[in-house]
Parts: sequence; structure tokens; C-alpha cells
Amino acid sequence: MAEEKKYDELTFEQAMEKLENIVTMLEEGDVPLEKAIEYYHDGMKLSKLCNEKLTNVQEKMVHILNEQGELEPFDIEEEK
Amino acid sequence: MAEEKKYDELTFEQAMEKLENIVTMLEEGDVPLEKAIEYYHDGMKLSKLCNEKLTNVQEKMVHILNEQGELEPFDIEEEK
Amino acid sequence: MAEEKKYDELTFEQAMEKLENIVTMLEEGDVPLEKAIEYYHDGMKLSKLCNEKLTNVQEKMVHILNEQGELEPFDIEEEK
Amino acid sequence: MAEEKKYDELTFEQAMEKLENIVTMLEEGDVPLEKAIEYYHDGMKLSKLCNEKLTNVQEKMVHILNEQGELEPFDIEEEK
Amino acid sequence: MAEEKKYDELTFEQAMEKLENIVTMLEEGDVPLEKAIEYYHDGMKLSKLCNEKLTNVQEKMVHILNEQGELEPFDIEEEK
Amino acid sequence: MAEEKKYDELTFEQAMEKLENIVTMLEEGDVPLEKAIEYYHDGMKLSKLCNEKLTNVQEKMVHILNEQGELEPFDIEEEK
Amino acid sequence: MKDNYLTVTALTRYVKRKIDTDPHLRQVWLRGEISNFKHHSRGHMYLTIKDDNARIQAVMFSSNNSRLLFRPENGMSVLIRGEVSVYESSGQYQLYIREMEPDGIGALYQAFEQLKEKLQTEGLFLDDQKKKIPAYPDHVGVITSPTGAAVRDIVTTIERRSPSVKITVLPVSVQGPQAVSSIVRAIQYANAFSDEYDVLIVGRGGGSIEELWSFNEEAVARAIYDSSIPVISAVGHETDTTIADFVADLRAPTPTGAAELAVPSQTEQLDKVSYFVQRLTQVMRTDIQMYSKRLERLSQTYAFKYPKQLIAQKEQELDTMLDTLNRSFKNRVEEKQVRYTHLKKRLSTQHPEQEIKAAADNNHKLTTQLNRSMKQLFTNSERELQTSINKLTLVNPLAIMARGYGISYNEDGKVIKSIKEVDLGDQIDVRLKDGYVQAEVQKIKEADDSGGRKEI
Repeated sequence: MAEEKKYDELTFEQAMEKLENIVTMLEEGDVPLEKAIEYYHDGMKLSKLCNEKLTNVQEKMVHILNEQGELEPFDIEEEK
Repeated sequence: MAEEKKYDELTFEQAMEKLENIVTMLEEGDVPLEKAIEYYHDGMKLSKLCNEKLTNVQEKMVHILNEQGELEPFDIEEEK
Repeated sequence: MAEEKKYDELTFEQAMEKLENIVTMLEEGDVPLEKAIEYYHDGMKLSKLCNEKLTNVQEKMVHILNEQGELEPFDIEEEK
Repeated sequence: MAEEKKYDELTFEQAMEKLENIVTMLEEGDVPLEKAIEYYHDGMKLSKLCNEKLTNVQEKMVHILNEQGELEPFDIEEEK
Repeated sequence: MAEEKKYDELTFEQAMEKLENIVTMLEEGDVPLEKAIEYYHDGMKLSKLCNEKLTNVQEKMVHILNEQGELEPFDIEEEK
Repeated sequence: MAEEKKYDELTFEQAMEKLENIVTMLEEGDVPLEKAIEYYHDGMKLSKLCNEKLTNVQEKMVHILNEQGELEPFDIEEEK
Repeated sequence: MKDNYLTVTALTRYVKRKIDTDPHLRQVWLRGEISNFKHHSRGHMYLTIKDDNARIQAVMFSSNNSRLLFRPENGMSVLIRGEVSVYESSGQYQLYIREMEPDGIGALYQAFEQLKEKLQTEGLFLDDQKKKIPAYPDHVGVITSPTGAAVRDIVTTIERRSPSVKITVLPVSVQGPQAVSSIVRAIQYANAFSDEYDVLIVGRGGGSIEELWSFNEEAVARAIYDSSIPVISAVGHETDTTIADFVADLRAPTPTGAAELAVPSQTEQLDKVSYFVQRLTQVMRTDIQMYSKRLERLSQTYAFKYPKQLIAQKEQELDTMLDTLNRSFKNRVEEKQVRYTHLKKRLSTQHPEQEIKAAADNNHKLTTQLNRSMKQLFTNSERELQTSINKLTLVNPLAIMARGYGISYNEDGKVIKSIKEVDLGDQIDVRLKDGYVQAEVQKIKEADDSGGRKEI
């Protein structure tokens, strides 16, 4: 459980890095079988996490700083 | 009994290594009779142990894959 | 009695070697009669010892095979 | 009487050697009659001694064989 | 008398030889009569001596044979 | 008389020789009768002497044979 | 005559006055190559200007050289404005340089090169000074003109690649007198919110060197360098390189390129994740299969059959050994038995009974012979004696006379054996059996063959 939470706090980048490390370790082949299945488990969890992070598109806008120093939406289409 | 416990504490790789050593010794063929039966006994136990561990890992893997499957139809067998 | 004990501590191979030595001595033919019966007696004791050891080892083997039999059919081939 | 005792301490081979010497001397034929009868007497005694020793050894052999016989019929082939 | 004693010390063979010499001398016939009767006397004594020795020897023989007879029939061939 | 004594000292053979000489002389016939008669007389004495000696020897023979006879019946032939 | 001689000083002053008063030499435009350049510690520069055939000593005082846009170097071709005069103490004429610029390249280039060199010397371009561009930024600051293709390219590219990444445009003038300060201010503004921005893109679209010049200004370069937020530069086109590019943490060839460098592609990332999953699963599967095969191989090796075979083999060995033991022991005993039997037979043939019998026979024979020969001897003696006695009896003289015989003796006592030994009348004695007769010879007759007598 503690681990799961820790996973949730990871950035996408950290999760990817962890995942990649796990893959690399497993591929290098020096991991004992029982450890490997643990890593595998972790890797699968991380992959799920990364997937979620990638596909979860938050509400987002492009902003521009106006002359008053405030951010306002920036719509690039208008310029065309 | 002490020996059994010791076996239980082995990792899969250690058990395999022990098993392999025993096999090598037995195959070299100069093993005294009483020693040979001991080795045989150990070999059988180790083989059983390894078998269990491997089965266990395989079951875990199937379980993890199934869990994963909820979000993505990733099936190890089907990829072949 | 001391001798009997000593015999009990022999390995099968050692007992066989002793037996072989006795046989060789008897076959070489210069053995005095009284010595010959002593050798014969020793030889018979050794052969009995060897026999016991063999029986013992074989019983162990049967036992191990029975034990093994319970879990036997882990066979990666069958899974395919 | 002293002589008898001495005979009892002889090994079979020593007795046989003495007997052979006596026979050879008798066969060479130069032995005076009274000496011959003495030799013959000695020869007979030695022959008796040798006979006893042989009988004794044979009895021992039968005894050892009987002892052995109790455990005899262990035969790996029969198990097949 | 001195002569008698000397006779007792003779072996059978020596006595027989003396007797034979006497007979030969007598048969050759050149012996004076009075000498001849002396020889005859000696011869007879020697003959008696030899006779006694023979009797003695034969008695011993019987004794030995009796002794031997008690244990006789040990024969390994008969076992076959 | 002197002659008589002398005769007693003769052996049987010497007496016989003398007797034969006398007989020969008498047979040749050249002896004067008186001499012949003397010779004859001597011859008679000698013959008597010889006779006595013979008798003596015969007696001794009988005696010896009798002595022998007491132990006689050791006769290997008779045993058959 | 002696008074006509000039001093060196007087001559030199004369020459100097002549030159100084020449209006052509007051304003000289000269093209040449710098050599023997020396920047004196007090600020003046001493140098030689030369061409292929001639050289002239020159000096540029610090009051003039402080305005130089470049740093003179030996071998450099330069355009010079100055005046010629004489340096009295060495009697040399020299060129006093007022202005100097490199021959062939413009002053802007010179300024670019010199700023580049300066900042480089300061270490602003060093790789270890560069900040790492985050691989997965959440928020990108775009410092550029809010109008034009550049901002559009950047924003659309980022939206396409990473829909989840936030974009904030910090609008600036990218050319004109306000440009430098506007850019510097924007960078500093973003840095005031350095937690917000993961990366900044600073740049503009393509243009002339003069239009891009703001990005060659030292102030802009230092602002970029000082930024704690990683900066990707994207100025002009691929061929244009500005100081800003050198100092930025990452240089992009174009604004679009900057956007691509700034954010990852979501598709690629998803692919990457699934590739990882694939590799993970592959590794596990391979491992399990490999181990299964290894285990299976181990379980099926000869080793597991070995103990059984060993037992069988040992059984056989033991049987053989036991047989041999029994056989060899029996052989030993039998050998001894045979030897014994043989000896016993030999002994029994030596039974002394025969010998005793022979000896007895011999004794008996000898005794018999003894008796016989003694008897023989006795009998012979007896017979001889009897013979002698018989013979003696035969020759008994007394017995002859008893039959009537007589022996005649002559007077000399000699026995008369023939008629020729006597004469008639001789006195003779006749011995008869029992005495003597005395007689006288009266007749002598010769006996004839018929036994008759014949008178002589």
C-alpha cells in the first residue's frame, strides 16, 4: 500500500524512468526469478500509471501575458 | 528438518545451482553409493522446490497479466 | 567387537574394497588355512554389511521416488 | 606328552610340512625300522591333526554360510 | 654278558646285518666247528633280538592304527 | 700222556686232520706194523676225541635250539 | 665652415615641421596589415602597418583605441584614418592612428565575434553550464513575438505532441530599439516564477542580421545565461547562429524544432510504455521458459538415473565378489584337502607293516639258514669223522692178521716183501695176530700165473 501511494506521487518522468530501469535490469538478466516477478509486478503497475498519465488530458489552455502582467487566453487561430 | 528449512530459504537460483551441482556430481559418476543416494535425495527435493517456485512465479505472472488485461489486451501467448 | 564397530563405520565402497582385498588374498592362494577361514569370515561379514547398505540405499530410493511421485507432473512440455 | 602339545600349536601348514617331510623320509626308504615306526606314528598324529583342522574349518564354513544364509536373497533383478 | 648288553643296543638293522654275516660265514663252511657253534649261538641270540624288536614294533603299529581308527572318515570328496 | 694232553688242546678240525693223516699213512701201508698199530691206536684216540667234540657241539645245539624254542613261535609264515 | 654644421635635433625639428605642415599628411586614409602589435600596459597600442613592399611604425593612443569594436591582431588587414608625424627622439616618422576597423568585414560581425569570444572566455558557453531540458515538461514558456509564424509554429507543435502540456506566451519585441530590454525583461519575468515554467523557448523567425541582432546583444545573452529555467533558443533559420544560441541550454534550428525539443510526443510515449511492457513480459516469459527447460533438462539427466544404476551395478559387483569369495575360499580349502589327502595316501603306502613283514621274513629265513647251515656243518663234520673212522678201521693192522696174515721180517727187522729178498737158510721172524714165530727158509718157490708153485 505504501508503495502504491508512492507510485501515485511519481511524475510521469519518474515513473517512466523507474519503468525503464526495471526493464533494463530485467533484460540484463541478473535478476533472480523471485525478484524478477516482483519487478515485473512493479513494472506493470508503473506502465499502467504512465499510461494513465499520458491519456489523462487535463483541461488546458494556451495563455499569453498581457501588458498588465495578467495571463489571458491566447488563441492562435485568430491570428490566421 | 533443519535441512528442509534451509532449502526453503533458498532462492530459485540458489536451488537451481545446487541442483545443477548435484547433477554434475552425479553425472561425473564417481560418487560413493551412500553419497549418491543423498545427492539423489537432495536433487529430488531441489527439483521439487524449483518446480514449485517456478510454478508459483508463472501463476503470479498470469495473475499480473490478467490484471493488466483489464486495461489492455496484452497476452503473452497470443503474441507468438 | 571393536572390529564390528569399525566395520559399521565403513562406507559401502570401503567395505567393498576390503572385501576385494580379502578375495584377492584368498585367490593368490598362499593363505594358511586358519588365516583363510578368518579371511572368509571377515569377507562374509563385509559382504553382509555391503548387502545391508545396498538394501538400505534401495529402500531410501524407493522412499524418495514415492515422495517425489506425489508432485510429479510438472512438465513444461505438457503445457504446450 | 610334551610332543603332543607342541603339535597342537602347529598351524595346518606347519603340520602339513612336517607330515610331508616324514612321508618323504619314509618314501626315500633309508629309515631304520624303529625310526620308521616312530615317523609313521608322528605322521599319523600329524595327519590326524591336519584332518581335525580341515574338519574344523569346514564346520566353521558351514556355520558362516548359515549365518549368511539368513539375509541372502536380496536380488535387485527380482524387483523388476 | 658284556656282549648281551651290546646286542641290546643294536638297531634291528644292525642286528639283522650281524645275523646275516653269521649265516654267510656258516654257509661258506670254513668255520671251525667250535667257532661255528659260537656263531650259531650269537646268530640265535640276534634272531631272538630281531624277533623281539619286530614284535615290539608290531604292537606299536596296532596301537597307532587303533588310535587312528577313531577319527578316520573325514573326506571332502564325499560331500560332493 | 704228554701226547694225550696235547690232544685235548686240539680243535675238532685239527684232530680230524691228524686222524686223516694217520689213516693216510696206514693206507699207504709202508708203516711197519708196530708203527701202524701205534698209529692206529692214535687214530682211535683222535676219533674218540672228535666224537666227543661232536657230541658236545650237538648238545650245545640242542640247548640253543631249546632256548630259542621258548620264544619261538614268532613266525610270520604261520600267521598266514 | 664649422658653423655650417647642423645639430641632429635641429635637423629632426626641421623635418618634423615640414611634415606637420603638409595638409595631405594631416588626414591619411591607409589600408595595410598589422604586425608587431603590442598593447602597452598603459593603454597605448604600438604596431607596424605593412604591405608587401613597405612598412610604417604606428601608434594608437588609448584615447582613440578605447572606441575600437574589435581587438587588433597581427596579420589582420585594417582600414586606418590617422596623421603622419615624426617622433623626434628616434628620428622616425610614424602614423598616429585616430580610427581603425577591420578591412573586408563589417563592424557588426566584428562586434558579434568579439562578444562571442568574450562570453566564451567567461565560460558562458561551456557544456557543464548548460541545464538539462526536462524530458516531460508540464509548462512551457514561449518568449517571442505574439504575432507571426514563429509563435504559431511553436504553440501548434507543442499542442500536437503533448496535449497535456501548458503553454504561456510571453510576448516581446524581437527587433528594434526596444527589443533587447523587452526580451531580457521577459526572461527575468519567467524566472520570477521559476517553479511554474519547466522550460523556456526564446526566439523568433528568420530575418537579416540586423533584424536578428537583438539576439546577439550581450544583455540578452546574459539574461539567458542567468535564467534558472532551462532555455531552448530558436532564432531565425537553421543557418543563422546568434550569441543567444551559444548561451542557451539547447539550440533549436527553427521554432518548430524548439517545440519538438521542448516536449515529447504522447504517441511516442504510449508506444514507449507499451514497448516497455512488451519487453518486461518478454523477459519474464523467456526467463520462465528458460528455467523450465533447464529444470526439465536437469530432471531428465542421467544423474537421476545414476543411483538406481549404481545400486544395480553394486549389486552385481557384490554378487560377483561374494561368489569369488566363496569359490576362492573353497578352492583354498580344497587344495589343502587334496594336498592332505595325497599326503595321507603317501603316508599310508609307507605303512610299516610290509616292512615289518619283510623284516620278519628275512629274520625267519636267516634263522632257518642259520639252523640249516649249522646242522649242515655238524653233519659234515660227523660224516667226515665217520669216514675217517671207517678208513681207520679198514687199515686196522690187527684186523688183517686176524684173517691169517703174517708179516715176515729178516734178521735185520726188515719186512720181507719178495722171494728174492731171502735165501735158503735165512732166519726170519713171522708176526701173527697174537705174537711172533721164528722160522728158517727151507724152500723158495716162485708163484706162477695159475697160482701153482714152481720150485726154484
